[in-house]
Amino acid sequence: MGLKVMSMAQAIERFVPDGATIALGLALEPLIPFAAGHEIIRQQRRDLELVGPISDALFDQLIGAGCVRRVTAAWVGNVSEGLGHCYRRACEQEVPHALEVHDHSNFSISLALWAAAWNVPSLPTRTLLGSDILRTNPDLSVADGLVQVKAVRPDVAIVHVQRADELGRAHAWGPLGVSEEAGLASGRIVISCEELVDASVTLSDPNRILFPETKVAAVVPEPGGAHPSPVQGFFKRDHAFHRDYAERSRTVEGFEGWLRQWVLDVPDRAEYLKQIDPDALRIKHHRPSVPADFGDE
Amino acid sequence: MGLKVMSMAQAIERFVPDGATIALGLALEPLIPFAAGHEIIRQQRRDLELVGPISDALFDQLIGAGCVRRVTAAWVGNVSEGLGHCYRRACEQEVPHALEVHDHSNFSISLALWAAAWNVPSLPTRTLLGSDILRTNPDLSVADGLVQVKAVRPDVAIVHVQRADELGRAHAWGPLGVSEEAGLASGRIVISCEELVDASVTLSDPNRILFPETKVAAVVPEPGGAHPSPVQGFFKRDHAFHRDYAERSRTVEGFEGWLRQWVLDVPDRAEYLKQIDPDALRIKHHRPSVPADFGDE
Amino acid sequence: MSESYTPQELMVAVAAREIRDGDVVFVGMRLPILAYAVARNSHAPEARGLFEVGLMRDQPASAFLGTMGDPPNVAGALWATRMSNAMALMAQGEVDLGFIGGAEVDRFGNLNTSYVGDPRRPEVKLPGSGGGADISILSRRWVTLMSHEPRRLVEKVSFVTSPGYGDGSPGWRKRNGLLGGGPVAIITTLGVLRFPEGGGEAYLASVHPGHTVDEVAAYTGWSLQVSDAVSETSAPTESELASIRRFDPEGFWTRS
Amino acid sequence: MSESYTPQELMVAVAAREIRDGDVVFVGMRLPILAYAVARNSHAPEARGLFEVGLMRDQPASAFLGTMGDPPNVAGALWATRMSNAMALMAQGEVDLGFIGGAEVDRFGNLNTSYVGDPRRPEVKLPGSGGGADISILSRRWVTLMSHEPRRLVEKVSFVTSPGYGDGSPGWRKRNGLLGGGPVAIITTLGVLRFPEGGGEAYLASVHPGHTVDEVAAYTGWSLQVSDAVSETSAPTESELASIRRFDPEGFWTRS
Repeated sequence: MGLKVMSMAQAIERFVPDGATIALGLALEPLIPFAAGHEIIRQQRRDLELVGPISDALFDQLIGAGCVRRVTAAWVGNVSEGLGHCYRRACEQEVPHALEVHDHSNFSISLALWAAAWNVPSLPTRTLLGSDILRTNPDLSVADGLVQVKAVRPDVAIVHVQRADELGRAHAWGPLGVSEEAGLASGRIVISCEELVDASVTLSDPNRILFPETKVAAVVPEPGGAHPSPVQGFFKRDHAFHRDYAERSRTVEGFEGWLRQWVLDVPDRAEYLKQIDPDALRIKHHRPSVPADFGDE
Repeated sequence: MGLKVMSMAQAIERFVPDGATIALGLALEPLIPFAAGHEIIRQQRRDLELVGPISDALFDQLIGAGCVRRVTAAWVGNVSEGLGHCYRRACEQEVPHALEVHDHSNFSISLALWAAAWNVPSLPTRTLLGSDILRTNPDLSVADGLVQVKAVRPDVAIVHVQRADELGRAHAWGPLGVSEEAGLASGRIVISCEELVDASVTLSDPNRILFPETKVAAVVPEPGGAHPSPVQGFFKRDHAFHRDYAERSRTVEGFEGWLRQWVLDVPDRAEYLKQIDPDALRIKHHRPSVPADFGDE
Repeated sequence: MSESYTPQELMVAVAAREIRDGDVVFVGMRLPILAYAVARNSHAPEARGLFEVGLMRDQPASAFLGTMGDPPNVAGALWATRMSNAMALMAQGEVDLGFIGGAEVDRFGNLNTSYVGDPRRPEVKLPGSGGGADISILSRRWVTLMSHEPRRLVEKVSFVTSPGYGDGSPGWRKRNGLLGGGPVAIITTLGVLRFPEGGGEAYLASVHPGHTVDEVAAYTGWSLQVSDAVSETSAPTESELASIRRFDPEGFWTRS
Repeated sequence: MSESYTPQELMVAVAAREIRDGDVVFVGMRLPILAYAVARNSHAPEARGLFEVGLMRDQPASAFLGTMGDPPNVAGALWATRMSNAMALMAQGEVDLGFIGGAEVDRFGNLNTSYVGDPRRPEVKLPGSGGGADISILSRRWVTLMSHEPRRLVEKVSFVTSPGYGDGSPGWRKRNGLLGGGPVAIITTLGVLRFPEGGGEAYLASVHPGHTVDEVAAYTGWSLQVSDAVSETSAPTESELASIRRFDPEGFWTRS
């Protein structure tokens, strides 16, 4: 009991080895596990394959820090600001080193994960017909007028949620993007959460439990662990932070300074949060859902 | 506004024509829309194709009443009692008339509906390899060591839920079976609900909304509309009722008597419920889910 | 035969013993629901139950279940989801053990729950696969429970709904692309049949108390192989019986 | 040119007019989020917005959105779900109109958001498709918004991320299996380009106030066809502007 609860440093140490394929940023703009990504950078992981639809700036940061061998994604940049400068440098100049890109669309990356979840080699779709993405991604092919999307099986999915219990039952709400199929497709799941709650909270609503607990390897209590991305009920998105990152990451030197300030010179998320004003971002207007009655007798 | 709210008689009249393909019983044992099925029988619909995984006794009743041309399902019977006697008579003796059966497994019927939801001709799977189901169902074929499950597109899905608002936002909880893919796969959705609630209830928890409202054509307030199947938070399953049905439906005469008592001689669900003791089945011990905070500012 | 328990109670106890601690068990209807509850309360406290309706549980439901979708099975569940998600776990090989009911089984463990006779005009139309075919093909190992009658344990099933070891030839499952390992036991009202490692033909492994090998053979529709080490099935323990009666207080499944 | 609105505000107003009442609109990032809000508050009160993050809305969000996943877009949503469910509706032809941003577009409406130059060693690596390719292939009709520069409106895009009318030959989309009808408008900072019924080559349909046909042609990277009926784009109305400024109070999208 409770053996799944650990620090982010422990979770990354144990479940994200060099060379791993990791899925993250799975709800698209919200709930991006930035704290996990920063710990991966601090632990100097190398040769990772990143899998996700749209990671906002997190993929860009991992690429700039030299952790990444391949990106399998639909979009890499900075959602409110545009281009990902580290991603550009890696693809255009091999800085800090060359990067392999497996381009997807949002729909096709979802299907690649569903294929893995259902343990079939590929799934068919009509999307991507006529797109040059078919030319560059070896995981896509055309047969009988349909695109076949090859299964993508991450070693681990890293997911930030609003609340979880110590046995890994996670409640997330708001739009879910590809979180569910990515969790099912992955060998293991690492959860970070705003609140570690009693099982009586999670089990009160089994429909909101995102993953089977048998897949969840680690639960990391990490309040603010998704900053600067939004967390419904907890934090607004920090648009200014994204703008600052976009400006500073235009140059290698600027990015390195940013990385020192926010990642390398910070031991953990608690220290990171001391550099921002979480209260300015905290959501103060509450909108509790009307309960569902799971009464049984 | 509110134009979707109607009686069951109106909903069946408008959205279930003769010859329609209808999906129902989609959460497996719970939330089976018996009231809708009985109204279909009263309106003497003919040549229907029934689609669903396991319908408990509802499919058996529709078959016995002569409404059905084809069954596309994984299982037809009486979950706690075993065989479906009307189903047997139709298949073995063409009583009341011949029935076409497209056999599926639970997994393959789900995939057939996902194929329709995603608008692809078929989806691949490893299940059913080695099963004679492949021999009898023309919608299944084998290629490259995988089974291809052809899309099944119902004209209408009929779904009973705990609560819905007048614009068709439905909240259902408990296990969902194939409800979601069946709703997405269908041209239209007819909702029946224990409670018609204000939109402030449904929109307080958009994650629990089962379907896009654009697919929902009708909302029928029908308390007790799933009896004798269970409804989490509202009603227990009526095991004795299932046993009684199993016994009486062993013969054509017995079934006809049952049908008169519970369907043909009853104008609507309200009258039906007067023949049972709903309070004995009502769930009295409440287990409200802990709210999720959808706060945004 | 002891009067202190019914054949169904013995079957449940035997089925429960097939569940190993830590197993993810795909729990079928009827007796397996009770078997899961018994195992979870004794030797397999870390087992998880997966239900095709779309549920995962640790603790057995606190009240009687007529079906796996009954409200007590949902309250306190670890996951309430869609059927396809439960099937996804099984398709990945994450289900250690499945239970399937059957109307007919043959010597190679093939189950029929669809048609007796010609499917185009069957003598008996059975309800169909449900999740049975999925479990038989995708779970790592599986067990079936059946009343021991010659019309049920037959030389050759007329329709293979849920494949066991096919024609019994070595490697039949792998050759045909079936993911899981196949059946490991047929638990009947008279005894327990098992299969050799790697599959093949069923043999009688144990006979229930009060019955004999000859009697079991006489009620089997094929020439039954008998293990040299055939034994008597261990009777349900006091604690197994207490557990069974707690979860089926009216004897709905075990005394009717 | 009037000083009373910015080019972005005009583009938002024009984009909003593309939304018909009752449309299901696949709403992209940035200006289209505002366009949806404006349309919903004026001529299209029955429109529905579908967001690939996994949301459906009727009312626009009550506060500024930096992204479609921002909390105000979730509060009061009609559906919070998975991306693949939103895509399912589009794959069924249930999305009437989609919006796509682009870095480069060519005369046949093909969009590039992936690579400028050789993909193996690009001059510029753009962020990629996101949902753009999906929208371009699956929605019934779509619109793109772009800054009008010769480097963006190019003779031929170096990479087709989101296909328009391909090589421009009649029936190209249908022949290649593309489900939706294709692009209907390119809304730029200088004017509005439209396509003939059934697709083909873009032509200049209207020029924004303060600009001329010659100017638009000069800023276009191909020899631009001009409609005989080319007109001046209607300026944003007071009410459109009020709406825009209500949903982008700081001018994050429309004044920077």
